[in-house]
Amino acid sequence: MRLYEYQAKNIFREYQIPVPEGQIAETPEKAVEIAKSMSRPVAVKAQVLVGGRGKAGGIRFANIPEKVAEIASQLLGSKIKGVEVRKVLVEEKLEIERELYLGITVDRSARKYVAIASSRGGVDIEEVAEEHPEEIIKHYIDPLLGFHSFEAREMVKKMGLRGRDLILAADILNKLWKIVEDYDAELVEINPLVKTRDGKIIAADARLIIDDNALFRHSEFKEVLKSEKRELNERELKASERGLAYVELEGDIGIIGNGAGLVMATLDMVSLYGGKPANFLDVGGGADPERMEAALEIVLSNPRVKVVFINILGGITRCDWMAKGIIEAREKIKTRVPLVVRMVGTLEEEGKKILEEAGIDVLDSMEEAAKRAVEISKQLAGS
Amino acid sequence: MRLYEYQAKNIFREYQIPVPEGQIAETPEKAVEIAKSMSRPVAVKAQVLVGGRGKAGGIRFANIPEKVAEIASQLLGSKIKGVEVRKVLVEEKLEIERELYLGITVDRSARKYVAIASSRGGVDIEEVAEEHPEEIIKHYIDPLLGFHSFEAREMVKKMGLRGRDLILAADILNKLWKIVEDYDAELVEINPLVKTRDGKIIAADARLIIDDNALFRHSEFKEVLKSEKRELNERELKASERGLAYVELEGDIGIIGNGAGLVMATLDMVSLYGGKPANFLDVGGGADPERMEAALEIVLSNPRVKVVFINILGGITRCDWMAKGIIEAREKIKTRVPLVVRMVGTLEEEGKKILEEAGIDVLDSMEEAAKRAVEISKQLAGS
Amino acid sequence: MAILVNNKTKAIVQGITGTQGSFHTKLMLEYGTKIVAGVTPGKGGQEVHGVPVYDTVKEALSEHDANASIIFVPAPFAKDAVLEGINAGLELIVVITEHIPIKDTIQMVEVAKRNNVNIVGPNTPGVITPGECKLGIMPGHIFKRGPIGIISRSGTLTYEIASNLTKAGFGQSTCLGIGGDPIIGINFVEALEMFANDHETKAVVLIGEIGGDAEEKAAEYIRKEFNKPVTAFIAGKTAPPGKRMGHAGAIISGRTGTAQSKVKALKDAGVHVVDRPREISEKLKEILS
Amino acid sequence: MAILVNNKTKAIVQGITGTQGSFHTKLMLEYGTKIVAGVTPGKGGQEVHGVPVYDTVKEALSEHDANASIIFVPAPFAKDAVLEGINAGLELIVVITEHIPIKDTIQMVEVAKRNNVNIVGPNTPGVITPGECKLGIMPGHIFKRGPIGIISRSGTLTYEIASNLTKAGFGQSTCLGIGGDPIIGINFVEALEMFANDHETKAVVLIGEIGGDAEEKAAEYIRKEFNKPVTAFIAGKTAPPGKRMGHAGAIISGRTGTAQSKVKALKDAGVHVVDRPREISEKLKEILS
Repeated sequence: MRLYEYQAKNIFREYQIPVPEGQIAETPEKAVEIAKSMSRPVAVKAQVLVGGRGKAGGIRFANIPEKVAEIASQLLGSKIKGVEVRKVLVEEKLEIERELYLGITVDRSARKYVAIASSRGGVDIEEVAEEHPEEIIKHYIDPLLGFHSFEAREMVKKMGLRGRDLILAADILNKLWKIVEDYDAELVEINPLVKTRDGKIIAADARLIIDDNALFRHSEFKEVLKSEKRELNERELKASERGLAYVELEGDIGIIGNGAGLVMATLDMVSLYGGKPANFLDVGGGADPERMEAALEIVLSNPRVKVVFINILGGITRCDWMAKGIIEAREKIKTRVPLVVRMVGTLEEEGKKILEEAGIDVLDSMEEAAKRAVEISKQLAGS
Repeated sequence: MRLYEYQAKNIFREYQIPVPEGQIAETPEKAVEIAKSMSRPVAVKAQVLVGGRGKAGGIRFANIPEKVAEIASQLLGSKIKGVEVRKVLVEEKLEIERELYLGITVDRSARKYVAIASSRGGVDIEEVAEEHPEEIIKHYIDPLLGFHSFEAREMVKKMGLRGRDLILAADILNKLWKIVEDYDAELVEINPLVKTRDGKIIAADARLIIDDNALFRHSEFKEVLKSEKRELNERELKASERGLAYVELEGDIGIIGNGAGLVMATLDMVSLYGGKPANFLDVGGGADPERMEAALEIVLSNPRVKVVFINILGGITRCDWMAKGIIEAREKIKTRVPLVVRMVGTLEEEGKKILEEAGIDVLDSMEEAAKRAVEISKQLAGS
Repeated sequence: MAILVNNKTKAIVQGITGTQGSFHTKLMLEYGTKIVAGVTPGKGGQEVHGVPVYDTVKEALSEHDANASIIFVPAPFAKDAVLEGINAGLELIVVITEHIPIKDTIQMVEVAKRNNVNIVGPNTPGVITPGECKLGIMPGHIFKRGPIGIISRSGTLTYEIASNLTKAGFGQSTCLGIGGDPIIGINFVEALEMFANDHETKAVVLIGEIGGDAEEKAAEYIRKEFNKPVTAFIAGKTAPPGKRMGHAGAIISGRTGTAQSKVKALKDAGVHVVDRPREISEKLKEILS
Repeated sequence: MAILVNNKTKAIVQGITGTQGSFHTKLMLEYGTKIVAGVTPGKGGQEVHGVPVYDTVKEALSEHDANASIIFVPAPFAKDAVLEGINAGLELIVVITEHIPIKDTIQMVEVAKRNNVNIVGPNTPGVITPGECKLGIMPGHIFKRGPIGIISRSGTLTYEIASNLTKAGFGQSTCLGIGGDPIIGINFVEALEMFANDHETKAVVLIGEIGGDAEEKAAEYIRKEFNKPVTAFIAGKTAPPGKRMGHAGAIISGRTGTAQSKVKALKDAGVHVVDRPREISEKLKEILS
């Protein structure tokens, strides 16, 4: 679960990590009010969960409250990289002397958390890693011992900080680790960490991703989750409620399968044969008829979908149950959207029989089935 | 810092460790009110920080509220093992089927925390350890890995618990470890952990000692500390404010020294020569004149003190400063209590000179000085 | 030969009394896997499909000889179950459980490493050496014994490919699902090392997917040290960046972890990367003939 | 010979810019101890009594050769300082700091053990090998080189006894304050083992106090394995039970940890336990003549 900048900064405040003074606004009026109460130049920052927000015009500055009104009106309701801006963060504008980078994330190969520091902040850290690898300081965190203050100091020292700056930045890096531990974060990042002209060290931005699998021990995020759900479309919301992994795409061929790898491969086959998938939907292992029914309902409620390709490989999953779910959903929705089903594995014969009795053709090969689905979508597009 | 039973139980509640329903009362009226609101037989338990409270009559039972009034009146204001009872805990009386023991403390030799479980609860666990060592289940906790649920289950299994009891008791043991970690506990103990006739597992008693040295990271105990200070006498309070280690004893020879071991040895020498120390007071390493002055004031404000024996071994501590402190305190208090000073080490000559000019004899040997102090105390007692 | 499991493997099932644990215990027993005991705290004394249940792993091992475990316990308790298995001295632990918090996995994988215990998973279908031992949830009948080693991050996609191979006459030495999570026990490189030392295995099929750099690391290892032929399929070529595709692992962020990057790295290492799953058996025919 | 420190010991001072750190650096230098660098985060580049100060231990060791450290940093940061010293590869760390939380000490002592690093303390006056190296806060002039090893849980009481010994003509090989806290690094038994292997040491003086069972454990070890004569003094015979006497360690609870129990255990092990500190040198005269 990704948190918005302002949510992450609220958590930073709990840990006494210095962040700019500021508040969140959902209307231009509120934005102006905040700016007035601060009576100094401010930054107005669109709250969206996409990278490169700055370059896309999502961060703008204002010296007078009138300008804040103008910027907030423009940002609120606009789209940044396709995502609607519903909130802006109005913050004091920092007088920047230096921009640094601090972050902690998971390194899959090392199977450890890794702390990363760089004296080149304020730019894409992956670019720095490619172009100036010597400017990236990494420290793999011992899974049993954790991250220690002295390790933070060693890293910050390597960034070239000294004196008070060293103490302050190391302290912040330490606190990032506490946040990772306390909140099960997958990523926590400050880019840039700003040294201001008056000598303060402040987290100008804040990125925080919480491990979805750990949310069961973080009831404090219930509200955030709810607000996140408000941003889903109808189909995504329904999938999320039913616990189905559903991602909507731009094409016209609905895809349902069991198992993430198989569904991804199904999308790939469809693309390979020149088709465009409308979605990714994984019913998961050992699904029952109701699950398949819900999956088909969700996919079919997408008006762009011209044909649905269902790819079932029965292992734990029973083909007969999947077939039942398909029939029931079709009867309920009374759809005329053609279905292409590929079904092999556990209770394959029973499943095929159910589908064939209902007039649905079943194929054995996923490649053939993909080809068929693409053909149908093209015919329908041409008609 | 030892917590009262009711304070420990409040912490247990935070961790969802089942404790009996109950509330704290400082007056018999409040006790009756609580009992009435529970409308069932209750236990009235004196809140004192001494062991063996039950045998000393500090835990009593009542079936009707009138009886509660009687018991509470008797307990409140009474002394148990010399300690005044200021609060009673009025709790539901448990229907006991079985009494167990669970605790976690520090094992000095192993240099680890140790979890302890026993199927013989409700009695002195040290007695069980001596008489039925086979009934004591110990597990040393790995300092880096911590204590795991499966280890709690293995211990509880060895206690002979099965089924739901095993799950419930292991869960409680686990939570005790969380309390140790979260609150820097030196000891947390449930004795007895009760299995009730209706199958619940409940912490009937609760003991919790917090590591004094870790209080800097537990601001939540500030209030408890304040209330603890209210129970100190005037001299103990002053010593605590000045950061002096002071323990009041029953004798008439005041003792001041620098270093815990040296002061203890000083007490021992005084006792060896037949004297009775009035206190233990350690001014600590590198004390300044003000500290010595405060120490002497505290010791002299004890009306029982007939003579004061000051034993200074100058290492980091400067003898001249100690001498100055002694002189200043004596002038301020205008005491006639005789002082016996033993002073050797850093700036010994300067210190001796200051004291001798003020008419105070200084000795070189702590044994001789102890003997002298005892002689004076005996003369004064005889006079 | 084969790797990890064989007819000497004696396993316990942790979480045996749950729906999944009980169901798959039955299927594993039917396959011929030696399941000697089950563990579910608080359920000691019961039986599941004739397998005795104990409260703790230690207790189970005091009554039965076992060297492996398969774990079905729910995610919040999975780390503890793994640590219990390690502590009791098991050599191999297969973690079927999905949705385990990453912090827990990092810790349990580290403790396993320090104790020389092999972890398969989490979020894995398990491992099977056809005809000898199935320690997992894969449908047993699609596998046949033979010279092909399979290593996969996926579940059903593996069945797809294994089933194709079996139909095409290519049996398997061992088929290992390494798990779909970002942090896992045995990874591609370690599995390749095992197959390198397994004389029975003549060729390896590697089934990868987007996210992370496990395939790139595998490519590096293959280029430098691995001498048997490798065929690979990478799923997720058409997945849009920044979206999670079911698996916790199947997410692409930025320019790293794309299917393109993985395919290129593998091809550069001499791996036969195919576009369609069914082409794997065709490629193997070329290679092994 | 001697134990732990000698003229080859090169030490850094962690927390060198604080009042205590700076003061004792001066005294140690005056004694002749080789203090090669100091560390205080954020104060790198300064000098204290001519000793260069660095921000981290690693940095100090990259510029100077050192094998030991003495720690004066405040209690909340002491664990971190010790771990930094261990991580940087030091062999001996003397922790002067008092009031370190027990949880921190347990962890730092464990990490030290796993890395074969000797910890002296916490809450110790340190260790001195007269004429060669003083890594501590004890007054140097009261010590003289000779055949007596001293091991003590106390500070000033040790000076008392050492000073008596010196005056009576008994010099010391090494005097080690093991620290007054309940959890410490090197304990009595481990210090006795070191003295057992030190040819210079002809007899050992053991200074104990109430609380814990370190003296009882020492007695057991002496009875079984230690062949040099031991003289002991135990402080706290008249301390009332359940009261803390200054040291975190000096508390008696229940029937364990009393002076009586310790005296008995030591006497049973053949140790000469005296009632008065000054009797130690008298006893040594008997023994060593």
